[in-house]
Amino acid sequence: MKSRKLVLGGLLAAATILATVVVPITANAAPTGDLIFVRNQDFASFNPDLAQNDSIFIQQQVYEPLFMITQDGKNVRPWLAKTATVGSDKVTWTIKLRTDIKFSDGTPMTSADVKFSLDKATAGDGWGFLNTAIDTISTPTADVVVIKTKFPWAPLLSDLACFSNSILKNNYGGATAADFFKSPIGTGPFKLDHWTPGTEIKLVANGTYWQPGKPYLNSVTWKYVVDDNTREFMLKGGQADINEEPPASSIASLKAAPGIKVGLFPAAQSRFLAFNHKVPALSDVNVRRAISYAIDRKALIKVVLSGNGFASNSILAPNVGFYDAKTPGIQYDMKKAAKELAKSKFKKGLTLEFLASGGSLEDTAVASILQASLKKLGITLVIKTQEPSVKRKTQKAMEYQMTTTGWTMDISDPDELLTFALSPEGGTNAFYTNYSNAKVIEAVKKGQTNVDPKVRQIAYSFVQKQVAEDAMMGFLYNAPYKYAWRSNITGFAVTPTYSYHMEDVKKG
Amino acid sequence: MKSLKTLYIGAGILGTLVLAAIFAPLITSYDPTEQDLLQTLSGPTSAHWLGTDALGRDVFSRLMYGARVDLTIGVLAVLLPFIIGVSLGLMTGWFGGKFDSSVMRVVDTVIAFPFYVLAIALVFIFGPGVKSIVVAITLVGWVAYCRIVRANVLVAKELDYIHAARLTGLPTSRILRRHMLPNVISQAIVFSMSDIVLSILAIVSLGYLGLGVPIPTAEWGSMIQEGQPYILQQWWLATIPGFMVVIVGFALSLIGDGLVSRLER
Amino acid sequence: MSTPLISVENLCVEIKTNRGLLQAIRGVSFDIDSGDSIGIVGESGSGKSITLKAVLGLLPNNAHVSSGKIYFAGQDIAKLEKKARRALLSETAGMIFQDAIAALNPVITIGNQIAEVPRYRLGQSASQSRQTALKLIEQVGISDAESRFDLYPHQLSGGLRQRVAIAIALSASPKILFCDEPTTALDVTIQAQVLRLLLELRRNSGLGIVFVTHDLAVVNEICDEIKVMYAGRFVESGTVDSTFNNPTHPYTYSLLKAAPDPDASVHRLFSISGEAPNLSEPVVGCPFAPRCFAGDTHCLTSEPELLKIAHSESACFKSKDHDKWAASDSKSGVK
Amino acid sequence: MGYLTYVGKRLIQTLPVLFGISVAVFTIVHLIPGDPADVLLGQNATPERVKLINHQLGIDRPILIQYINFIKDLFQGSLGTSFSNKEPVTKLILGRLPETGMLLTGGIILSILIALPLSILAASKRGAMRDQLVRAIPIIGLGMPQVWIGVMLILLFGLKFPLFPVSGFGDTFPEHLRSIFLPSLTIAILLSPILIRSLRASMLEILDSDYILTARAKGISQTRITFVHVLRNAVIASVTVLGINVAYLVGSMVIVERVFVIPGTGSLMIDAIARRDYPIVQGVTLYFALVVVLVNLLTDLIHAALDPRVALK
Repeated sequence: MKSRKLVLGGLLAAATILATVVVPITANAAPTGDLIFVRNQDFASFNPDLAQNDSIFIQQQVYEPLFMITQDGKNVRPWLAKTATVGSDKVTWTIKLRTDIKFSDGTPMTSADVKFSLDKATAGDGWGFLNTAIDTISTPTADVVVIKTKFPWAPLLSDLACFSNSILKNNYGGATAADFFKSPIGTGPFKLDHWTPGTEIKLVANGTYWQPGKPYLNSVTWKYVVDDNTREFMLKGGQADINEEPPASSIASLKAAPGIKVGLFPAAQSRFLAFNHKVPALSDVNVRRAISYAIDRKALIKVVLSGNGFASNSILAPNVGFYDAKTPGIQYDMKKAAKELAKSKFKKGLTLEFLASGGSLEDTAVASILQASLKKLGITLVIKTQEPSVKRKTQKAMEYQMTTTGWTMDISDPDELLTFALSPEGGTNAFYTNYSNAKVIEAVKKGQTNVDPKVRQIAYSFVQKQVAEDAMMGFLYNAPYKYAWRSNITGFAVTPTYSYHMEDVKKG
Repeated sequence: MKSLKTLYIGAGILGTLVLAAIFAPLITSYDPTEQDLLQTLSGPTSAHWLGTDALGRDVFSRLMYGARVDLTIGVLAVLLPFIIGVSLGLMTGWFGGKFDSSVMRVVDTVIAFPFYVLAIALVFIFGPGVKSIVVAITLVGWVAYCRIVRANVLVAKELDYIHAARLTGLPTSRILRRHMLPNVISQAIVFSMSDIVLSILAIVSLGYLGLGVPIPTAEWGSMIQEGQPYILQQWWLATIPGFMVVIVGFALSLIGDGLVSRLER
Repeated sequence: MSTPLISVENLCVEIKTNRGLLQAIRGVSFDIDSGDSIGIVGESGSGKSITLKAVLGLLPNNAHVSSGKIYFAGQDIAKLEKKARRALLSETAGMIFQDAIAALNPVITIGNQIAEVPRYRLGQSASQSRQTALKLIEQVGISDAESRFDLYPHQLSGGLRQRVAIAIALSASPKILFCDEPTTALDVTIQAQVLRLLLELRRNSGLGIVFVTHDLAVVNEICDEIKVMYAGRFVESGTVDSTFNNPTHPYTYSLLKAAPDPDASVHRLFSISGEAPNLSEPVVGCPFAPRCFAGDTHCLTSEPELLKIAHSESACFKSKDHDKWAASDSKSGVK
Repeated sequence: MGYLTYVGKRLIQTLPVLFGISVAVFTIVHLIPGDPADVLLGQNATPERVKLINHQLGIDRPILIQYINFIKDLFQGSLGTSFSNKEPVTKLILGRLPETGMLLTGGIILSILIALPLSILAASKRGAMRDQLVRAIPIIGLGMPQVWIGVMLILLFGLKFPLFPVSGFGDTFPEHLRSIFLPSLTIAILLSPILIRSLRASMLEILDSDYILTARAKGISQTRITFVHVLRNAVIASVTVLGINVAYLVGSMVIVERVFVIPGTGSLMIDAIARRDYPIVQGVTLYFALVVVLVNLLTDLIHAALDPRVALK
């Protein structure tokens, strides 16, 4: 018992020292330079509860959470909070806050703001599920918050590091929710300047930011530019500084282009080939394994990612906490595929249907490559295309046989995906595959409620091995986050859970 | 004599395309959907005359087989609207009154309705593919013909030869068919020629929305759509199918002009 | 006699049609001076209106003057390019057409169309050209000029439209007016008014008139000289009185007989059998021979020249016994 | 009949059209599959969370009630608020009018500037080499995909000879003009062939008519004949053709908007359809309908103004 506390304490102690180091001793240079981001997503809202990729990055420059994910994406470090200690009952967490934090309107952040934000997040329809374990939040003093969980809950700190648990002003600073989200007040390095839906959103430096000397930039503007070619022109023409998600096919030429730097950041993101286990043929593990063996992942990576990515061997991406590199993920091997098929009841003349989303290069590639290789096994693959939203609905209604799906981790803790994808609590019938394996579900539960990392690693390694062997889904590949920027930009980095810190970026 | 020449040149070009489409298996040894993943995005080589696309499929054979889909869609998506539009145009122009104004209100509604929303609804009902594209274009396409023919009928109605035909007591249907139609149909024919090209291009915009012809069918519209991401490096992937559409457009415009001058003579 | 304003010598015109090259005019000559009034008569297709267009350079793209001379103020302008010839002639010659509604621009007011030449060619100011136009409107006998100025062609009657066309032709104060069957499309009463207008213009301002028609009665009323045209050539030319009373060419004679004579009581109307020859094949012999009552084998082999006979000219081998034709008719009971 | 009464009558006539469209788009949008909540929740969408959000958005109520509320809001001049960014739809549409308006007018003006001289050139000598060229070259514009044309223009005039901005709409009016030139040119390359074909055909017809003979007999200058006599009549027939195509264009400018990053109503609609953002789809559809009706009305008014023979009945 004691040893566990020591270990956790040690971890946090190290983190605190790290936090102090983080504060750079640079002169209080005034922020300079206006940075232009171009991306193919349009900002939607400052409401953390329903935020998706289109809005998360921008919210993270305005609001900040108590803890922050580390650059390697494996764990968290204190941010607005100084320390967090869990009591012997393993359910009472005492969190001490930094006292030098101010909101962008100059008012100091206190425990009341933290309680309001976390209670609101837990009640949210969108991301509220992350805080299901939280029971009560109390604020004994202005700089201390005590969280009681319903049962021992290891991923708490990772959950608190999620953008959905960012700290806003207590009861929206007196305004209504709608008005607050039109002109948000956070503790982040930037604050809202103006927003033109469908065109751009501009943030300017927050003068009262608690990290002295930061942000280095005067303003950051995100422009909504759907056409890949146009984004490239804007980057090369100097009308943009950073290009988010250039197409994989242009990476090679961008690397060669003068004055342009390319960043391929490791991503806690994976793509899967989902099987619907309700379909008789796909309920047979040998058929699933045969199909998984028949996926030519190298060719897929070449066509879809122009070589920028690697075949995945586990349901977890490499840079997620408790990822086990030794997981025996099935790789491309037609001989083994034939052997597996031979063991199944469906030797010859099997017909399966692949559901593709219209206009998606990935689906076109997966469908065509799979169709060709399954033909060699005597399996005919029929391709059915649907408009993207229609395809998602068909997939969720489990009216598909095989289709592509994927996941991006929002927190460093694997529990978010494993619960969603494997346990009945996730409410998705195991990622809409109808797969269920009692031992796996039990292991997920164990990993969730045990604070000791060693115990969690054993549980999660078992989960990964079993799911791979059961070929619940065909693991396709892990692709990096792709960014290209002009060479006078420094300090830009993206974490595996798809977030970045604009306060560290400089425009030379 | 002049118009005959243009008609023959146009028909010649279109004829070669149709023949190439029909005899595609003889012209190219590749199956349009056969992939060669070692040879993706290669430029024109001796093996692949026009190179290969992102999935290593032979571009030349996809062009030939694509012609089948596009020419059928182009013709089908124009034939029905032409017939519906011209007959409605004739009747609304000739009878006028309540019938005319109600049809015109329907015309305004159809023109004003965004094509994309209609297309999605149809794709949901019929499922993606050639059928729903043709139906979507038909539901919208007849409107242009109706307006063109109606405008001509309104003008022609006042001319003497129509008054004369009326006096002879001929049944209206005969007057419309024998006297009115040949004189008002020329602009509709000219428009139908460019309309065929517009129908083929509609597939490209539907592809943009994920409603195009389903993969992996070879079809010019989807080839343009699939070629777009590579427009900077492998520019020919999107350009060559576009060029084929231009050739079809050029041939059809020659035929259109030839027909019109034959009709007016 | 001073040289005539316009004199045409041996004019030939070819037209490219999809049935080959058509010899529409095969050597036509005539002179016209201010004050003169010539009628050109013939069946449709004889080339009479093409002659006018050829002289004024208004031939369509597929037709051109193949040979012959057109003297204007003593200088041959036949070889001049159409546009240049038009610019030269437009100061002295105007033209009016049969279908007035088609000859007027439907989207411009009649006042502006009349004022167009004074304003844009004679350089008059807007108000000056408006006054000129108003005066011209009155001159061609259209009442209430001020309110009619801003009307459009489709708002006027046939007769008024023809008067506007005349006003337009007069706007350049020409000395000669070429008329291409201007009254054919009008009913008789309106026709008489327009003809009276032309006569007044000739009398008051010495306007020369070249009047193309198939209606002999109109020529009789308005012209001094007459030229009968058949198959692209003049077959008879002379004063109206002599030709009407004493035709020297069988075609003219038949035309006069065919013209309905209101006061004579006639049981059956005489009509000339057969039709005009197709001018795309070369002409052998006298073109009128197949339909001629006085012709013989000689007429079939060579084409007669236009020669003086009595006090007019005629292109017929049998023209010298023209006075016997009337007698043989009375014998055969046909008047 | 005076202009005002005619315009009034026509506008009243459009009410049933707008009503018909509102019913049509409302039913279609609610019938096609794909939940807005599913899009809002993204990868976290579980069936029961989708139900919660649908309830929050009020789209789980029967369609008829939703339609009645929609009409009630409409009469108060509001088209509802967007599901995704909670902005009032009217503000979103109005925000994009300057861009769409300028792009459309730019496209029309450029296509007229291209079509007029070329068709005059072609009609001046029927069948000549220039006539063939003028008829053949624009077909390339009709055939080639808009994206290709747009990208080529950017490469040529945006990067190689940086005369025009590569993207965006700029802030000041002169910047607007510079930035909409290339996209308008792309639209014109698609629109002008249709205009040329119609203008050339009517010009050839007019050149054969008698009133051109009269004009020539008058000896007035060739330019005046071409512009006053030939063109004024030729334009009449082409106005209707232009009208039909402009109405079609309003809805289909999305590709040009995307390539040149001009936030127009076209891309607003396409984004909304993909996100199943019902209020925006309905609002923009009604906006399209209104624009198309106004364009048709304007075409008829111009047609009547140009051609005195046509009475406004």
